[in-house]
Amino acid sequence: MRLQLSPEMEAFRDEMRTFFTTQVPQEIRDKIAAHRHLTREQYVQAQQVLNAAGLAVPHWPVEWGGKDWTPLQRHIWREEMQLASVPEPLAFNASMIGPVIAAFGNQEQKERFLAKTADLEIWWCQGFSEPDAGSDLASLRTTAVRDGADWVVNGQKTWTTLGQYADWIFCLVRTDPTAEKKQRGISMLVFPMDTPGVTLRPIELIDGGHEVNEVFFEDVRVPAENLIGEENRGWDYAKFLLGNERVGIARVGATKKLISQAKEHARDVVVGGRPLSEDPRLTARIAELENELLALELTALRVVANSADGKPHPASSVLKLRGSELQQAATELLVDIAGPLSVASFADGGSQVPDWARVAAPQYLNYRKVSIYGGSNEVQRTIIAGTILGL
Amino acid sequence: MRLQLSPEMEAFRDEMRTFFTTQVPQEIRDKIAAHRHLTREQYVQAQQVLNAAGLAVPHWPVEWGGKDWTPLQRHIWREEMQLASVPEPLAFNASMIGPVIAAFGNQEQKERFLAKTADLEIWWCQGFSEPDAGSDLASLRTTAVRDGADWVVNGQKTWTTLGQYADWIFCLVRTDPTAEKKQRGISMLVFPMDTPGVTLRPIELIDGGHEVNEVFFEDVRVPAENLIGEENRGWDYAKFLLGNERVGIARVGATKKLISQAKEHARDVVVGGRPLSEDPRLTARIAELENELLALELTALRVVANSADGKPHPASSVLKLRGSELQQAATELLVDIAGPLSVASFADGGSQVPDWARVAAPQYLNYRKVSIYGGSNEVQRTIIAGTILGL
Amino acid sequence: MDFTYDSEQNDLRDAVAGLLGRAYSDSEQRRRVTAADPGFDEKTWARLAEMGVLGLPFAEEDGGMGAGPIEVAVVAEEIGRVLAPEPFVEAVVLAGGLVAAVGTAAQRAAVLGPLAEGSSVLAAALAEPATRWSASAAGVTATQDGGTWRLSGVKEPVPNGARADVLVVSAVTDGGTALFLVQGDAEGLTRTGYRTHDGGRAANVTLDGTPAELLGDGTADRTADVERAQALARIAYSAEAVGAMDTAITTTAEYLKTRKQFGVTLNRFQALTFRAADMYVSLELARSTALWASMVADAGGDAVAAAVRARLQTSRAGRHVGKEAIQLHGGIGVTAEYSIGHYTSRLTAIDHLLGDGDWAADRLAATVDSYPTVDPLGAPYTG
Amino acid sequence: MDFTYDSEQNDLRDAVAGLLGRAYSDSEQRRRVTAADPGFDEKTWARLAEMGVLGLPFAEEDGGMGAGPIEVAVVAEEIGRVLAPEPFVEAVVLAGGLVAAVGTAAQRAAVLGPLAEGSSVLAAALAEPATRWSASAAGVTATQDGGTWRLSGVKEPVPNGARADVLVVSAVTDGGTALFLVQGDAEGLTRTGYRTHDGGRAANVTLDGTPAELLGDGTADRTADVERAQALARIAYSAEAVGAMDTAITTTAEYLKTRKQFGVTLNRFQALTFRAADMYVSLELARSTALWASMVADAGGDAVAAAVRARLQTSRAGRHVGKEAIQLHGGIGVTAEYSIGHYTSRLTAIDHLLGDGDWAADRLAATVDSYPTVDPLGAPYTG
Repeated sequence: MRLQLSPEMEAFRDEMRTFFTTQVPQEIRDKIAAHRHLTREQYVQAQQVLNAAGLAVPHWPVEWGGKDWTPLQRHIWREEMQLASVPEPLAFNASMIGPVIAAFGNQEQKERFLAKTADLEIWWCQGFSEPDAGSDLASLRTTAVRDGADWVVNGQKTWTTLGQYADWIFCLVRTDPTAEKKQRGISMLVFPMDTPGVTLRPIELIDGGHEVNEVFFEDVRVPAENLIGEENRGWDYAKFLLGNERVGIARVGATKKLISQAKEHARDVVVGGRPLSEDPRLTARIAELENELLALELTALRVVANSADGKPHPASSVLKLRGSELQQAATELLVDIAGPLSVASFADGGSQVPDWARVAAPQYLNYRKVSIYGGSNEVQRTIIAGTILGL
Repeated sequence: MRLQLSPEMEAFRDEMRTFFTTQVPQEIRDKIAAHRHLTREQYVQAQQVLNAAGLAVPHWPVEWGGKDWTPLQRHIWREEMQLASVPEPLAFNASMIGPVIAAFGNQEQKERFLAKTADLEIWWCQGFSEPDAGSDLASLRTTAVRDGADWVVNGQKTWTTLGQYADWIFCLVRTDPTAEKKQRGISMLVFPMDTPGVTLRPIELIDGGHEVNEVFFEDVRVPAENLIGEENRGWDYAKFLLGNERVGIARVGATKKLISQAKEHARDVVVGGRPLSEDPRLTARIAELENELLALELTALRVVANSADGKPHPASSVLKLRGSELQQAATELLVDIAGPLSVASFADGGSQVPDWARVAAPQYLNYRKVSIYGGSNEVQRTIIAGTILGL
Repeated sequence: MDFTYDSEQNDLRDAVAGLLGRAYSDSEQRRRVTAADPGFDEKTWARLAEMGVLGLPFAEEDGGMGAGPIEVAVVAEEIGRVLAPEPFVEAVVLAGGLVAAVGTAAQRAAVLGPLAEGSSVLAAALAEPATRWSASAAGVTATQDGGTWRLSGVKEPVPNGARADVLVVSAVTDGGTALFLVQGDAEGLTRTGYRTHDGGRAANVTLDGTPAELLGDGTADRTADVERAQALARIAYSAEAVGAMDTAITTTAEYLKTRKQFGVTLNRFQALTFRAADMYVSLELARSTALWASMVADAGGDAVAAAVRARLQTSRAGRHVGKEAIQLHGGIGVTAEYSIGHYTSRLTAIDHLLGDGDWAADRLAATVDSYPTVDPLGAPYTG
Repeated sequence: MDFTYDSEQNDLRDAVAGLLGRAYSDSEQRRRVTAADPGFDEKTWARLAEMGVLGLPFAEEDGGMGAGPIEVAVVAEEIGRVLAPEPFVEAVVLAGGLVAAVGTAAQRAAVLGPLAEGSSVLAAALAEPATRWSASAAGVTATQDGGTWRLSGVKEPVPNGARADVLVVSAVTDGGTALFLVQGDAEGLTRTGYRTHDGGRAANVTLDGTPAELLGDGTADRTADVERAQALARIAYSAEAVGAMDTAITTTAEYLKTRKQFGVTLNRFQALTFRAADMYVSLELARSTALWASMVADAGGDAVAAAVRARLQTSRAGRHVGKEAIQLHGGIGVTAEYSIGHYTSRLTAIDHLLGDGDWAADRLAATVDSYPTVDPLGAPYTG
């Protein structure tokens, strides 16, 4: 057992910290820190800055731009990125379809997609969930029927995040309705969002934002070469994809940032002549939250240290479960510090309510999603009870 | 809607308060207040004082000593009893077998048992639970086979509270193993604990106390006239019995007493020169607990007001569930106020640790039972989800 | 001691439930109404006026119905049940309550009459950017220039402050905190309105030498009057929260019964149904406390103290129910197109407008050592 | 940064686990041992001495093994796993730790040697009836009479105070808090022992002009030394709590898999298995924090600060796991004849002996506004 980072890792952390805080445009980092939405251009700009320095897809195979880092290095990279309010490389590109193509795609697909995927020249979106297939993903109904050199896709996807910005979609489709196990008979297809028959409907979220969409497919013709990997093995690829980079889901750095912002703002809110930052109830609440977060970070480091083989540690579910709870607790803390000012959500010029207090409640409401998406906390408890406790 | 008690009810409350605080021996009430166990004699003495004044079984039929009180009067009677640290009439007599015999027994049984049951001349214990039939009571295995003028009972019961003091036991036994619905085929028998073939084994609880027992039956011969009500209808009587007086289970008065004691003791514990009673964290914790208890008391009053027809209100499960949680929270509060002194559980002479601090931890551990017995909190949630929410 | 409504109260509830149920029978109607200013439906407001609801708590000689806190709670609960955006608590209970408590007979007639008739919307401008749930003013000062009072300073956030025809503004005078009436078209008055996250409206109200009419006689400190009016509004908000929680739980239970996952409906998953049961427990305890607080106010007991207790219970319950309702729904729960998220949003707004749970708990904590036990049927609650 | 034990640490764990596993393979053995004074098994104590465990953290020249806080945590976790009643943390880590930190070379050799050999049991007499988790003495005073120090006052509760051969007593001198060695047979020493709820022993230790030997040179204030020794004991207790929680969860999961109700095993009830999952989450987060705290102490970082964080996490986790373990068992969980309740009892005792979760949270709260974020791999934790 050893607490300290090795000198090499210390140096690596400083290198990351310096890069993120000096090379990524301040304007973009400020917007992230202010919990405002980036424009498409800003996402692309930020990722291309990272990619130019080889920091967009370090976990990819070296020949496609990867870094062959240790899990600890990947952890440090991610945490420093979050602490510096640097937007993370688009997950659909960097963590999802990229690794899948690199692992299961053919050479032609790798050459066609990977470089552009790393550089966000192609913006990918995800076509997995369906209205009647949420946590129960394998019961998806969207079909792809072979017709000559094409697949013909019909059906509907939902919760497609930032689909309005996407160039391409990677999609789970049912290619063998007769397979007796519903996980079998699913394939993964990729195609441009402007293919005839693809229509997109925005879904407004409770905070008024437009993050997710429904995507409808009506006789969408997809060339056969856009099948990723083998026919009817899409479920395996989806599992690979979802299990990939499970460690990042704790989002410790991002929550740390939220708590440090809460401390700052608490100094500016005066109640009965005393800043909220001196209120014993609030400081105790922050202390408990901070300690829970410390425990989570240490658990993430343990998982990292024990997952050198690349396989996701079973305790990853602990990281997702607790990580989402702590993100939500931090956003709730911010709303409570804002207090009555938190109702001024959509104030603009002419309001004296500070920006952080305006976004607090919409963010709190929006963050209810983090315990639902990417495997709900109920799914995580099922995994822990089943695979770890054997219940 | 009207908040105040009517003048009659105000007078009734004063009457109860005066009686309980002046007529029940101080020594007995002090022992209850100190959370120490009463002797058998003290239980009997206290109940006979109540019974002499007609306050032991007010909810029984008038001809057998009942009072024909409104639910609100019964509520006031019980709360005042708890606030005054008066031991409640033995539940097995007053709330369980007594009402069953009064409702379903024959005239001979009523004359034989009811007066002595009210006066605790007969001390009853309960033979319901079995090692393999806890929450799933209906799967009990103890059998009674008819042999001439007798029933012959074989099997085992457990969690028999204060069985070591009991003269008689009321028992659920399986009299028709062939009944296709397991709830059918169960009958209720009563017999003396000194009947040949009855043996009792004490179960030590985690606080070192002896409250419950296992009871074994080996060819115990019970005269046929000791069958209560009809053969194979015992399950209905058990449901009647368990549903009886559901309101009392909130134990609001008892928890109020615990919290008021916690406030007293907090004044005597000095931390860093300041009494704990001035510590903002502790006062906030007490305030939250007290408000939860207020909400529970008001809910109990609502249930009382709406259950004039005598049927248990579905919200009774809320009272049991929350009531047990608040009793446990109050005992935990006392342990935390005792702090390091709470380890001195079995100190005697020669210790400077006050008595309340010695009993705090054993009581806290013992009170884990209140969310388990009398229908566990899981059973209560099942009832709420099913009968109230229709889930 | 009686927790049941009398027939008049039941009739009132049925009438209001009928009206609001028609106006907001599905959440799309509410979305349409809240999408455009003033954030509520003027027609529904007028119908509430016809029904007498907007004058409910005011004396008949002031143009009101002479009803009390219990009737107010009946209406507020129905408002919460369908998330009706009409500002009943804000305009009638709080702003109107201030005028009823402090105004002269002439002022009460002049202001409460039109309010009750629906021809004039009132808003209470008490909050200031730099204070928090305070009953006394600090950032707005009143000075007398000749015969007229003039106010300067900033009030924000002021619920429905931009729409209001008349503002009831608290300001600092030599005597302490006084209350003033400010006309919506007064000179030197700048109002910048905006949407709140729950679909309502609030505003920055900037006063710059704005002429105002002193409410009531003299400039004795009105902090206690404001405190009591806020308390009555807290009690009404508690009832509104109970109505909202009730629907949130019913909606969630209904969803669990119909939504299928893994081939079965969600109510087959015990972990979910148990959590729904815990939501029901929170609701019932909050309901009891909210009902009780309205009875305390009605009986002339210490409404301020009872309101703090109701606030604490409904705040804790509102957070519990609001979070769980979304979680048990899953993804659809965070969309604006489905109703449940709006309930969580409204519960969150109510929680922060007049003092949240921690605020209430701290108030109770300050006095907890001064009495042995709480008796809901005794002093100070029964007066 | 490495969270894995090296081979020596693994060997130590296996050896201790083997010894204690044999001694307490079922909870009846533990019940028998704790039923009679001194509340632990002298034979097992002797075997721990043979194994070197009782001298683990002490310098070799003082008769110890020269190991560190990580090895101490390894042993403490195994103690917790089977609830071994031997007072390793109390006698070795705390009492022995005080002697190792403050004692002269001669005193260290004289006291720690016999402790390590198992021939002398130490107890730390720090607690006083009127103080709470304090590092400084208040109720026991030391006065010099001729060449010898004499102590007067009361220490309670003193873990294993009646059995101890030598007591390490904190007392007030002109210089502040000093530490003294008191022999068990000293004149004017009255010890009244009793059972604690977790099966251990504690005592009232009354000193009346009792001769004592000053620990270390001079009477400079030793509060900081006591604080640090208590911190190391808190870290060890955190490891002991982790071991206890681990067994409690394993036992509970096993019970859910085998206990039948309504015709099926309890692990078919999702509401129960989800709660078991939450217990596991609490355990793993506490484990990480406890491991980290031992690494901080080992690396020469701020052990006092790290101990507070470990205490908070293990206290919250211990209560959660202790309560749920009993509830998920049902009735059998509250009996002394079954193991699980004893785990809850021990977790409760650990929680209150050296500062509970609220105590730790208040300490953290006092400084929370003085830094932006916590870096577990940075100052002050890496020294």
